[in-house]
Amino acid sequence: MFTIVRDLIRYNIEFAIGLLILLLLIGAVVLSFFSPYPAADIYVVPPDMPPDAEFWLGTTSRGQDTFWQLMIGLRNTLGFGVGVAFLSRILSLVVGLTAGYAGGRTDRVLMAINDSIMVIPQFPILVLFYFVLKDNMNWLMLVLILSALGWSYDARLIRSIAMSLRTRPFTMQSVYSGMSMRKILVEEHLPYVMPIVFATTMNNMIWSIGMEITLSVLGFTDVDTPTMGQMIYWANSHSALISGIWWWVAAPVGAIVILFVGLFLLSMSMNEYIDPRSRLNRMGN
Amino acid sequence: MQTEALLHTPKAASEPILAVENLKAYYTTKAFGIDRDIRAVDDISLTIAKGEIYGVAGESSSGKTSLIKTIVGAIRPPLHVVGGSVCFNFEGQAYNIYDLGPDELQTIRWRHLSYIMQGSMNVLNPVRRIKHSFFDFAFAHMGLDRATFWDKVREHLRRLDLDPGVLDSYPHQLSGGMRQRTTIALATVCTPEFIVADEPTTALDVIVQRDVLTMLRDIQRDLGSSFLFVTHDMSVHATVSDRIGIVYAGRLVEEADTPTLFRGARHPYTQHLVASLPKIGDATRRASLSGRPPSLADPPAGCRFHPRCPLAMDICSKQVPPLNPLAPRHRVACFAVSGATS
Amino acid sequence: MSLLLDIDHVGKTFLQGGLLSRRSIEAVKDISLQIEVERPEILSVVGESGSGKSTLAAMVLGQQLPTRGRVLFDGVDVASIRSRADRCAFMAKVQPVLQNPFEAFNPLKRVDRYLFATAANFMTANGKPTRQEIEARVDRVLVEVGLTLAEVRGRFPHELSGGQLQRTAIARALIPEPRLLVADEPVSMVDASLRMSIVNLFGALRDRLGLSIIYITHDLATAYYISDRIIIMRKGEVVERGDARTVLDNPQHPYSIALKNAVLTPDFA
Amino acid sequence: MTAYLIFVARRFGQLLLVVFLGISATFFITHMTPVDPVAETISVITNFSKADPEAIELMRKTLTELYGLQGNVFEQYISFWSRLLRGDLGPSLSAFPTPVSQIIFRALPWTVGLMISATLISFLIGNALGALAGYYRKSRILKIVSLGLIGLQPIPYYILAFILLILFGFVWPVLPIAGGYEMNADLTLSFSLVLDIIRHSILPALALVLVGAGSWLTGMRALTSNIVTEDYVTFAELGGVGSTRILRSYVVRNALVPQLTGLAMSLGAIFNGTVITEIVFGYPGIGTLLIDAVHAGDYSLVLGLASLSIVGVAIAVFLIDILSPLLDPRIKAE
Repeated sequence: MFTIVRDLIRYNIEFAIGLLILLLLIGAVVLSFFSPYPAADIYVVPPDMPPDAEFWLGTTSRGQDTFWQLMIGLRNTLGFGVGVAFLSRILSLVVGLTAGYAGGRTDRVLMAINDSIMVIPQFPILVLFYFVLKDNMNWLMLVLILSALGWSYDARLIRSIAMSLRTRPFTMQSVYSGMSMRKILVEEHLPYVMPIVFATTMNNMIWSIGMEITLSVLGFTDVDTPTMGQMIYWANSHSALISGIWWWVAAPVGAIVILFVGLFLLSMSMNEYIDPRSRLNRMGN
Repeated sequence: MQTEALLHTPKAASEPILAVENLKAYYTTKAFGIDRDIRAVDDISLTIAKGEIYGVAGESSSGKTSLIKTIVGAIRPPLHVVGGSVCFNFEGQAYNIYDLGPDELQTIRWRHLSYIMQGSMNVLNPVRRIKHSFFDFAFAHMGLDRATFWDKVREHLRRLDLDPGVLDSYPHQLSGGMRQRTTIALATVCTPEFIVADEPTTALDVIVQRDVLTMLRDIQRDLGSSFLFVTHDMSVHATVSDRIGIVYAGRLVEEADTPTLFRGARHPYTQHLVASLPKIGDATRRASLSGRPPSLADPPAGCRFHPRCPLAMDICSKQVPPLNPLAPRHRVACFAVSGATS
Repeated sequence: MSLLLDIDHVGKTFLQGGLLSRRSIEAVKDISLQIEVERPEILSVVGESGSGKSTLAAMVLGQQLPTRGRVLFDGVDVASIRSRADRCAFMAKVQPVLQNPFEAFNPLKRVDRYLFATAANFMTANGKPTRQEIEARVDRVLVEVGLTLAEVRGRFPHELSGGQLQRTAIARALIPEPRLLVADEPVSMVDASLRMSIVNLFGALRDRLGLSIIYITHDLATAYYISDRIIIMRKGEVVERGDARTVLDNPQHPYSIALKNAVLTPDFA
Repeated sequence: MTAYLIFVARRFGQLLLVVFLGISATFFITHMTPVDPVAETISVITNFSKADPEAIELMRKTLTELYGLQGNVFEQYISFWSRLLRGDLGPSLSAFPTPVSQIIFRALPWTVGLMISATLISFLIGNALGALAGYYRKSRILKIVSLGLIGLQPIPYYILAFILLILFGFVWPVLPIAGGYEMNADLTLSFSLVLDIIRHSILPALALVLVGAGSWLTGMRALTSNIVTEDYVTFAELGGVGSTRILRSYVVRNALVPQLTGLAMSLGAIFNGTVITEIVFGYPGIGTLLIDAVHAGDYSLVLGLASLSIVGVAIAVFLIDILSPLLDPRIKAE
């Protein structure tokens, strides 16, 4: 594992840049715990100050230091992505490995559900959730909802690998060695899907953070947990661009673009590492 | 002795259609900083006469597929030619494969030099009817108008006992044998002078295999083409090839006319290959070789067969035995046979 | 006379397609075949692709259930196996030998893992086996196939040759002390120089251990070389059966004759 | 042919399942929450005007009936379905008493038009560039173009649309950044109206194409470099078939089937993107309507929009799904 990472850093420039960005972001997360101001407090600094030596990224119209808002926002946004990725990975592994190995009716039922979740448009559903939950919509709730929506595509990928693993002769060797199904799935098949799991983690984070940002910008999430999207939401509601407070918008938008490029570079280099063959051609049954 | 050999194989007298000299082709992989050379074709020289069927035999990963890929100029990275030459002689004109530009190569393909791939599912484009393949492959090379072209194609198919109706089929609608026969028809429709066949019957059932081999022999008789015929199966070689070269770990270790090779092979590896063939009607015990074929990335020094060789001597692990002529049309690379002079 | 394996009028029909065009394909039609306990033998099942020979093997291994007739092993109907315990008891007596030795082991795992797992899962007659008992058994079966534990221990599949891998796979199959091996094309992917060593090993196992082997192959020559009895299959049916040498020296059925005639024999003597 | 009918039947079953699961989900999301839509609605209305308790009671009764909220959850579920099948989504609250269906169908053409044109453009551009980039691996121009498009691909629709909005709204204001047509446009069909509509759709479509093309490009490039190693391509190359012919008839032709399947599978995501982009540019489609409905607390409109999105996307997926195997003779025959 360590040597893989080392080789990737050394010989894959995309991976190296992606990793560097990720490390910077983790640095920001650590830094956020040293914020001199509580995240939700307003009018702690003079409002509408442009970036200078004291306020590196200026201050907002709400009297908050943009830099510290950004650090705390990054923490919450990243935490959100990791949470969704973790939960949805578990779901997709369980469904994908089981469907692929068991085949037959189990597979058909699981995949029918899987495909339905895959094509259902998520945004209206999320808006509906917000519409009925209103103030009950909090950070954890959104993690759970997005996890429940975000596993199907990857479950199908994992299933296609599991299906080919099932027909590999070594699976029969394991069966006739008296291994149980659980042992075969966890010890024999799981190592083959782990690279895919890592690569899809990045894609999943790109997706879930994107959704979260969109929802927060629209004000459809918990307004009390500052995230990247939240910053843009407040900036918009104070017409920051029109009143020339450009740094209030530029800081989160810039951070988001860097975050996404970093995640994407990681996912791309991992995909390349696993297998240059396409993922799509494994999906068409 | 020389006259006798000539008498048995008059083809040898005519000038060679293919001359391969000191050909070397390696796979160079640079995955994550580790450079590896896999010497798939290592210093191979051979000539093939007009109208001859030359068989190349060897086990899996002996480099025989790389050899023919290099000969027909179908190499892609990471495989690349390190040295040597491949020279064809078509209609009195010499074509050195690795001196030709892509356009020139294009013009000799199919017209003069064609190729039959392994009898796998995937040789014909799965989403188009077979007639489109015939058109794509042959129309430009034949220089005929459409009507005459299709007449020619149909006539060719009929001559090979194939229903011209196959033209309107998709590949998946044909059985494995039919698909392979169609591929062979496609490869021979331009009456090429040189045909390379790579394991053309490997995936086929025995009865179908017999038909396909008969078809290939008939084509060779009708067209007078030369064949480079590659398979691991010695009994197929016995049936088809005029002359056989045995490849072991990227090197040619013995070469002789087929009867000579089966009756009087001299290289211990060839001897073993011939002796281990089981036959119906003969249940005497067949011995097997110990050890394993060497890795081409890290082959043993000297003769690559020496770790498994019953006749291995000191020198075998130190020097590479040259491929010496033992008799006319019989070359062997073995110190135990040709003596330890280098 | 007790029967080790009793294939009793077995047929297997596959359904293809869905609701609208259900098409059935009879892969195996009414085949009967017995192997006696007292007379271990190598039984060759010969046929071309689509002859149903692999389906027959899968039914003997209990991987597929017959749609007609019964497969009895030691008097127990294979179709009656439900629980994991029954399944293990069955697998202890019937073991497979796979076609491609390079694919037979997980390339990410060490080869000995399968040997030890098999020993741990099947040597349960006197409770849980100790580490020593397991290693002793594994070493014994490896010696049986011409290897030693020292050669195999800690090795990954890519570190072993095709012949070694196939021997290791056979050794693993021997650990539960089975009565029957089902080998589906065990040498078709093995190089010629190693092929005969596997075939010879089958003969040795029959003679030394009294093991019966069902040898599924398309290769008449090795079938002639090693087997005691032979059945020749075509489109799910047995067209000819009997003593291997007798049948192949002088086949009677037109298909058997065609098959034998299609075999290429290098004859330059 | 029968194999194809079976395929269509199976996909139709999948369509029904998606619709069933999706609609049920929207129903249960809205009904399993502590929020009472009737009370919510009443509170929204009474915000503006004080009403006497009797009127409120009457309002409560009427609303309960309108929303199909009589009886227990099961009865409500049945009545929900029966009204939905009749196309009756109830009256809109914010535009009372206009039926929700009428409001939605007014917005629908905008969304469908934007989505279809943007998807077609990005699918064509992405696949064409992907095939070229996968086949001519050494071309520097192709490498740079692909890198650019691939780099844009991970950026969320909202952010990219927002960046375009800033660029073309503040930095270089050449294109309209809001609405589907000029505020006071004459809405009779004329050349200038069409031109106006196209001008207004450029930015939203551009956002969708910039994000979408990259993913088709990556998929197609990977498929192409995969197919290039297939035996039938090698064989064609050895047969002296020209490279443009190989790229078109051998490579792209074989890659299209999985790409179309991919299109069907990502329609839901594309719809999300369209809706989100509409919101940024105030485009008069489903997305803007949805946001307005949420802000207005229009319960029946939000529910109607969610249900309709699910049905609409599912039908579109079904249509693409049943078309894609027509490119593959292996499914048609047998």
